[in-house]
Amino acid sequence: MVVEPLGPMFRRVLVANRGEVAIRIMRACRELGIRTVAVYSEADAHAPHIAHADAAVCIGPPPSRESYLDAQRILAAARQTGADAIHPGYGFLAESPDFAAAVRDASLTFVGPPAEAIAAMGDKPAARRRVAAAGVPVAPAAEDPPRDPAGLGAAARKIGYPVLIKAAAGGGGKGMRVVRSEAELGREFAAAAREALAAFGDDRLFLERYLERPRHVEVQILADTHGNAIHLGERECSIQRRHQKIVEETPSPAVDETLRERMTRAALAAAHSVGYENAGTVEFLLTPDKQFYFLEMNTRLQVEHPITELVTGVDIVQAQLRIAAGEPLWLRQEDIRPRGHAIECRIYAEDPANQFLPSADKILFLQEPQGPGIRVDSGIAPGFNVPLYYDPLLAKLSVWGENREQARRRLIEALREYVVLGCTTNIPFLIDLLEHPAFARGQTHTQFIEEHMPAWKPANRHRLVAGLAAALDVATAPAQPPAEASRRAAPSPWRTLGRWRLGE
Amino acid sequence: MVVEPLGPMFRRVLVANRGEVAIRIMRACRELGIRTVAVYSEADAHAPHIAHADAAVCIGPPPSRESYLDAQRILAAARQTGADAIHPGYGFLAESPDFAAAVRDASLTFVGPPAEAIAAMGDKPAARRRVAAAGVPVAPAAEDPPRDPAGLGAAARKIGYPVLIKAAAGGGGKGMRVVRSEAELGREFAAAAREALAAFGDDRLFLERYLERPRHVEVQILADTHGNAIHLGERECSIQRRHQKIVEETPSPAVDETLRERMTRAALAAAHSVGYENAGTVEFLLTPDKQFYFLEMNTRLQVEHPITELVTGVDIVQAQLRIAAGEPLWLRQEDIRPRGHAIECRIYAEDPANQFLPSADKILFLQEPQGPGIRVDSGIAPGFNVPLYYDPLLAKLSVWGENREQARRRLIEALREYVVLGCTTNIPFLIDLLEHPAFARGQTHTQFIEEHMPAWKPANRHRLVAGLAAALDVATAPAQPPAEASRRAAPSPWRTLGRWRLGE
Amino acid sequence: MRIVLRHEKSPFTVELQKLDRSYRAVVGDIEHEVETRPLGPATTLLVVDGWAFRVHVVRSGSQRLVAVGGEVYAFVPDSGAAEGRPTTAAVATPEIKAPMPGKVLQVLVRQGDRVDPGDGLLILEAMKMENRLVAEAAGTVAEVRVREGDTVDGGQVLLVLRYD
Amino acid sequence: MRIVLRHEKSPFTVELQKLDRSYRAVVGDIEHEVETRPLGPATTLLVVDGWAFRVHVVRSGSQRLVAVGGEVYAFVPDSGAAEGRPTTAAVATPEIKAPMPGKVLQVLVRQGDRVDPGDGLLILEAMKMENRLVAEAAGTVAEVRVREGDTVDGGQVLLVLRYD
Repeated sequence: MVVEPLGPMFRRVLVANRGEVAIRIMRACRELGIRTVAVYSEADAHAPHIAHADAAVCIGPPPSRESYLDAQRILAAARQTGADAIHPGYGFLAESPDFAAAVRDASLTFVGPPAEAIAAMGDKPAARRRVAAAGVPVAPAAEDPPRDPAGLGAAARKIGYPVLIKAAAGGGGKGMRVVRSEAELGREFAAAAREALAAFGDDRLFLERYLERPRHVEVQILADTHGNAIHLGERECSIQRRHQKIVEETPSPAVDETLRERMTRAALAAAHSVGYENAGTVEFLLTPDKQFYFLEMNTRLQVEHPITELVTGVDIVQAQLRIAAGEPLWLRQEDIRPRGHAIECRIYAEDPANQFLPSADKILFLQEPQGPGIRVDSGIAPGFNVPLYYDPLLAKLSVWGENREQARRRLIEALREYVVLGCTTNIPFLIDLLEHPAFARGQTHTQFIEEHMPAWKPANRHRLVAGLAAALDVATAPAQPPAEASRRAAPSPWRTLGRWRLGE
Repeated sequence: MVVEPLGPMFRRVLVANRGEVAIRIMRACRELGIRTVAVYSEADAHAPHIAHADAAVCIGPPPSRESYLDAQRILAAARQTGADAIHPGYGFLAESPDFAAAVRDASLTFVGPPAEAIAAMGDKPAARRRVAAAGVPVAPAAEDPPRDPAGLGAAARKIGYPVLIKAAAGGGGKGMRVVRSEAELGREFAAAAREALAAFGDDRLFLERYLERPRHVEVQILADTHGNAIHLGERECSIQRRHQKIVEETPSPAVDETLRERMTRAALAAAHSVGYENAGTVEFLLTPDKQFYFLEMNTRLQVEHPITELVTGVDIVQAQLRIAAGEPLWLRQEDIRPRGHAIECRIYAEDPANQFLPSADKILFLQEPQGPGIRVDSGIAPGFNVPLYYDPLLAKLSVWGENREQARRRLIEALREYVVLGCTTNIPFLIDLLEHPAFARGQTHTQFIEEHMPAWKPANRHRLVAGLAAALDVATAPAQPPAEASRRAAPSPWRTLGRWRLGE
Repeated sequence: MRIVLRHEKSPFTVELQKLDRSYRAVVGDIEHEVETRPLGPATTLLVVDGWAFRVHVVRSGSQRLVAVGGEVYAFVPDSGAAEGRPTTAAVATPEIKAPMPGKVLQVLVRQGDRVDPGDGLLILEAMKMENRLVAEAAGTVAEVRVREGDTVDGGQVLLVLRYD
Repeated sequence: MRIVLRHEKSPFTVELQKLDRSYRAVVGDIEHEVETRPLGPATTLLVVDGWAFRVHVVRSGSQRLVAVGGEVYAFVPDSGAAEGRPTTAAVATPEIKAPMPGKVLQVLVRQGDRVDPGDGLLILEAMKMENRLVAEAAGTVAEVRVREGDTVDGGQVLLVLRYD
């Protein structure tokens, strides 16, 4: 029996995050014999993640800008507790090149890629040109095309129809138009330019190939600090709502060995083009005719990393720590032999029957599923008041199965066992989504929810049983303690306010 | 994407068991779309397993003989609920050939091997001769050897020293002696014969090779009803106390590819010799010099099956159901590619600091570990009063790791996260066991606990922190509700009574 | 005892009667046998017509939050129809409709039979339960429109009664 | 406030003083800063000298069952030495011993220094905590037997005081 040497390792890691990912990183540290430091905002003074660390430091008031996004406070907490490395998790400061550089300048280790690689991938147009130069497919596009009909027509033909017209200065759909033939091109272009001018004071436009019903497929990369890199296969994350991933799986039902070979090679080339180190994810859009185009690279741990861990057996967070500590990659590409199928779904504090408005309430009762093939990464606990200030991700439920169908059925049964009372979640929506025949057949794409589940309402299959339970509760214990009696009646601020969510 | 056909499957399965294994079987049924029926004794009227089924039938008073061991009541429950198959779990009626036959005679399917195979392996001396005839190594032995010095000496020499002398009629250590050389043989044999006569009224003796510090290594078998059989590798279960397994792992640190090849071939031959079908386990003792000897075959689902599931990816309970439904084996031997390392430990309601006396109390607070690589199969819930009547197994904690050391560390951390208050458990003992250097080095054998952890007492490493917590609780809320005030002060019946445990 | 609750906008009315070891619960015009057994904090085993459900109930203000089978319901006691107080009696309709899609397991009456309030009319299997439809008032069976084994839609007329 | 508990056969005595946001707790002759924060039912974050522990406490009769780090303790309030009531004052011993094995982080006094009750003498790192040893009575430092960085055994004499 050989005990694997662990190499030079950190003594104490500060986890600059909250919720499930902070706990997941702390578990990885403990298993490697590393002590951990939690940071928390005043809104998280009773949050579960602080109880998983060996020390906890309050870094400011509830708004992220004054706490989890405040690099100086986080660095001060690291100095105060003697941490020698910082793991940023995902979201917050994870993709800030300034933060990564500040950590390095403070003589601490940033558990992630070099600041330069984060910066290179953070400038999206520059990253696009850079990976294209490295031979990675990018969707055909034209920046500020000629305005004369002949020049414009030629540019559009070169891109190929349908073409999407976007405002160069824009965002939020303003000035965006899909053009399916040259006959419409001139008129739509002129209308888009007028709309862009009105909205942004800038009428420059951008043409790119419009992809219909693409799949979102991404490749997980691991690169060490010695020039070695491998991939851990792909994940499909097509099930999204407003660019928010909801269900992820691996392998993708649409990717065969040949396509996998091409996509993973492209992903490694993209990572190499920016001198990437540590764990990262290269995202692509995949069309029904198996063309794929670079979308962006996420230069950090990905929310959906557990499904890759389930099929490959590689602990990605432990790998991040070992790579950051300077250990040469201990795995070769041929050691990675994915097995079976894994699916993750994200448990959000939101009301799927009511425009997915965030719900931020107290967890009155919690029972998480368990058993064969089931993994829960949870950031909540009974009694926890889910704060309004942060991403509404409560937990991730991931399952492994011998094949996709076993995994899908297991996930549905696990969701039926999942009980969260007090805070509304998307669990009933997820069950219906996973039971949808198109999902069962693997026919997934980024418009799946709009197409198959518009205006979802709960089926209320168990209304009779639930009503009987409520009636018996009223009948057997009608006396009502006044505590919290009026709390839930208060209007939700979410009808008028937006809320920041993790950008992925 | 191909959805695997599931073959002809049961409509409704009655699970003739309780606790974690009943819940585990019900999960497997649900994932296959099969409805389930729970049975329970009056002591289990509030037990968690009944809430995992679609219907539940009370089958009698608390004593097992009048409930879980009463075949007629179980068959009546199956008829009453329209079940078409019965899964016996482990323990109780799982290895009763009469029960298996009665299930078959009632035109129901027994999810397990044929009654004849159970009977053949249940008669231990006959099974020993039978597997020996099939070429499976058995420990050298002599039944009722000659009593004259020359004949006895020859018999002992043929077996090889050290020799164990046992009363043929015996049990419980009476008349058992270890003889290490021929000089002691005559005297010890005569003394053992006198002791046996006094104890059992029968002075016939039995000689067999005494194995020093053997490992317990067993092989998991899957055989279908069409003559196909495969193995799922070995498990090592050397960590035992009074023949009760406590920690199991796979692969065995002592088994290399050559030995695995020999042991698994022997296991398949043993199974074949009795026409075995369904899942089963062939147990061996393995000596430090890599000799192995047949111990017995367990003709049922094994408690420790989860670790095999974790490294092979095969769901053994789903496989049992599919095999029982007549499906030909869908896996070939070459499809079984174990990966990584898995360790299970059993969470018992017992006091390891007090002679491992069973504790049967109410679960006042429960928090089970979760996260990457962690699987909990639990049979308890908050508020559950652990009954006195049955095996004290509360739950099984199993972990998977990329290698043995990662699995071991993960298991220790998971045990540190495991909280059971109200009912004393062996969790602190398990942590110390897993942290023992001899365990870390894989130097395990069946006398491990007697040798390395005699008279274990808790180290009380956190006495200061726990005391501060208790003091603050007293200081901030000294008022004490009188409820349950005297319950724990009552003397435990276990100081005088024994308790039945699962025989493995 | 009559319990009137609201779930979202619609009422849920149960007539509860405590029997020896269980409850007789009439919802709509269907009678159920309900057994309830506490399993732990906020956790109850509910056995409805022989089928077991693990149900979790917590209170939040006057609300009862109920989780079952992956779904969550918020029921509020109806203040306009408090417990024990009779509400305006619903007019018994002569057409007995299937309250949900299902399969007719057994027809308990024939055309011309006399029925009294609470008499069983038909057993419908739906949602893995056997639902016993009962007469709400005394009368005669005017018409039986289904046969045993028929699959029926929710809302489909099964029988027609003529009330006295 | 003095809290006297028993764990198994041995007493556990804490002198608790509520400060602004935390407690000052003296156990044996070591002073700790303790912060407590409820996290949920039966779940508390206890921060002892800057180190965080997730602790679970439930009551069972007069017992406090406490789980921390995989261990479980049953503490019972000592009826002979109830809360708030002063017990027989322990005689202050001149030899200051290490209450557990650890490492000397800092020696706060030198030979000949005057000390008053509660004055810090030495900081010992043990069990991932910094433990501040304090004087129990007024006196003079007679002898310092350890240096910063020394590893010491439990029970080893660290300093000797001469009480007034």
